[in-house]
Amino acid sequence: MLIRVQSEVFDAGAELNAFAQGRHDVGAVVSFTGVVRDTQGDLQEMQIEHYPGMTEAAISAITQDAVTRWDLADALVIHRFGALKPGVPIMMVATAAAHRVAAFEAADFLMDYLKSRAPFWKKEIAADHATWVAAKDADEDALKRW
Amino acid sequence: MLIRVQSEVFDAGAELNAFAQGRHDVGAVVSFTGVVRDTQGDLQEMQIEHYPGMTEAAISAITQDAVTRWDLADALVIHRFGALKPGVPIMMVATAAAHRVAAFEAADFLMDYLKSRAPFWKKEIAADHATWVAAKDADEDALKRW
Amino acid sequence: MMNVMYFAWVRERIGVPQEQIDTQAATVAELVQELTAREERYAAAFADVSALRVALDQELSEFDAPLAGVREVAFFPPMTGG
Amino acid sequence: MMNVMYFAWVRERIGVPQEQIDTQAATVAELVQELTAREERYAAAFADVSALRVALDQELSEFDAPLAGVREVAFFPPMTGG
Repeated sequence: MLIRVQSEVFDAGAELNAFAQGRHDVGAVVSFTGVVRDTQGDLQEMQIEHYPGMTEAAISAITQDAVTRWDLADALVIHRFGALKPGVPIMMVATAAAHRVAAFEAADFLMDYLKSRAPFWKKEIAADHATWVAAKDADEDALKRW
Repeated sequence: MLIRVQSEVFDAGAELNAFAQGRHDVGAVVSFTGVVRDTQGDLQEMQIEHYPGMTEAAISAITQDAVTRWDLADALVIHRFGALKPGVPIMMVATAAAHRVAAFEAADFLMDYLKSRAPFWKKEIAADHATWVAAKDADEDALKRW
Repeated sequence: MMNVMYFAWVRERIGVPQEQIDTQAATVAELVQELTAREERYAAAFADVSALRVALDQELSEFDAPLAGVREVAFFPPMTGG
Repeated sequence: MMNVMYFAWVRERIGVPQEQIDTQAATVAELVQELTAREERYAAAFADVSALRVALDQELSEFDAPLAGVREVAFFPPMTGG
């Protein structure tokens, strides 16, 4: 289980390879990469605030839960904070399991929980406005699936 | 949409990065990597047979279906054939979409369909036996989800 | 003349990956009957067609499908890709 | 003395990321009332507590939770990570 909360850029492909390599007991690796999306074409940057200490504790608890529930061989979570440019990765999750159903479900679960239970807040900075991203009811509802 | 059927090794991380880079309209990238798993600890290699021509046509049809149905920005499928050693990637799928639900569902759908509708057959070669991998009822049942 | 292909254990039982077959069979099922009657290795491969799949000109099809106009028939077990 | 932290727009409205507060409040709700009565910027931040979340010693909690033994309280809007 590897959890990193950092301001530095990360290389999703290199992280995926390091995570997946040398495992003979694993048949399925799923990754999710969240990318800064420029919906309106005017985004200058995305500022990500977090709650140091609580962030790591919350991510660890959620990830440990996923590993136990889906009997994962391993799980990875990387989440950035600070000012991010459009098109760069915000965060990634990876899961490794014997079979594909467990790897998919666990990654999906991790994303749902990280989205609404890990203490991060996003603010979009454009030329003429700065807006805190609002949580969606759909994101809270998604937790009821699990 | 990128589809490759090949005997050569591929680098899942490099493929993921090439697939994800430079997209400002995409917020979510999901990847699945299928790895040769050595369940009993005696696997020498996995031989993958395929039906040239039909393979590419079937994968293209399934992928096009996923792109349309989930309004994907892009999709990637790479599948190897030939003799593969334990621990190496057999195939990968990647999906890029505005939001995570579409990216996850489309990747999950692609895997279910590729597993049961793309003409590949796996044979496990161990020291004392060579066994064609049998299709599972669960894999056929999984198609009913979509 | 029709190109008939075999994959995986069907190929191993019949002993060749493909062959040209001169047939008047109207359906896949008739072609299977014809081959089964021919030699033991075909009978062994086609003993349980419920365990087999068939593709006509590279599209998955059914055993009661007509063969008129078809150039390539392929027999194989359920796929196990991914 | 209690360490009280604010994040995202709660932080912006109150104007500081954290502060030490000397309080006898028995619950989170009482602390919110106390702060709201203090100054307009707190009243603005806590106008609608249904739009807020609270963590006690870095664990998500509820507004009716007791503050006995708690060293750190954090107020923030619903999280938007991922």
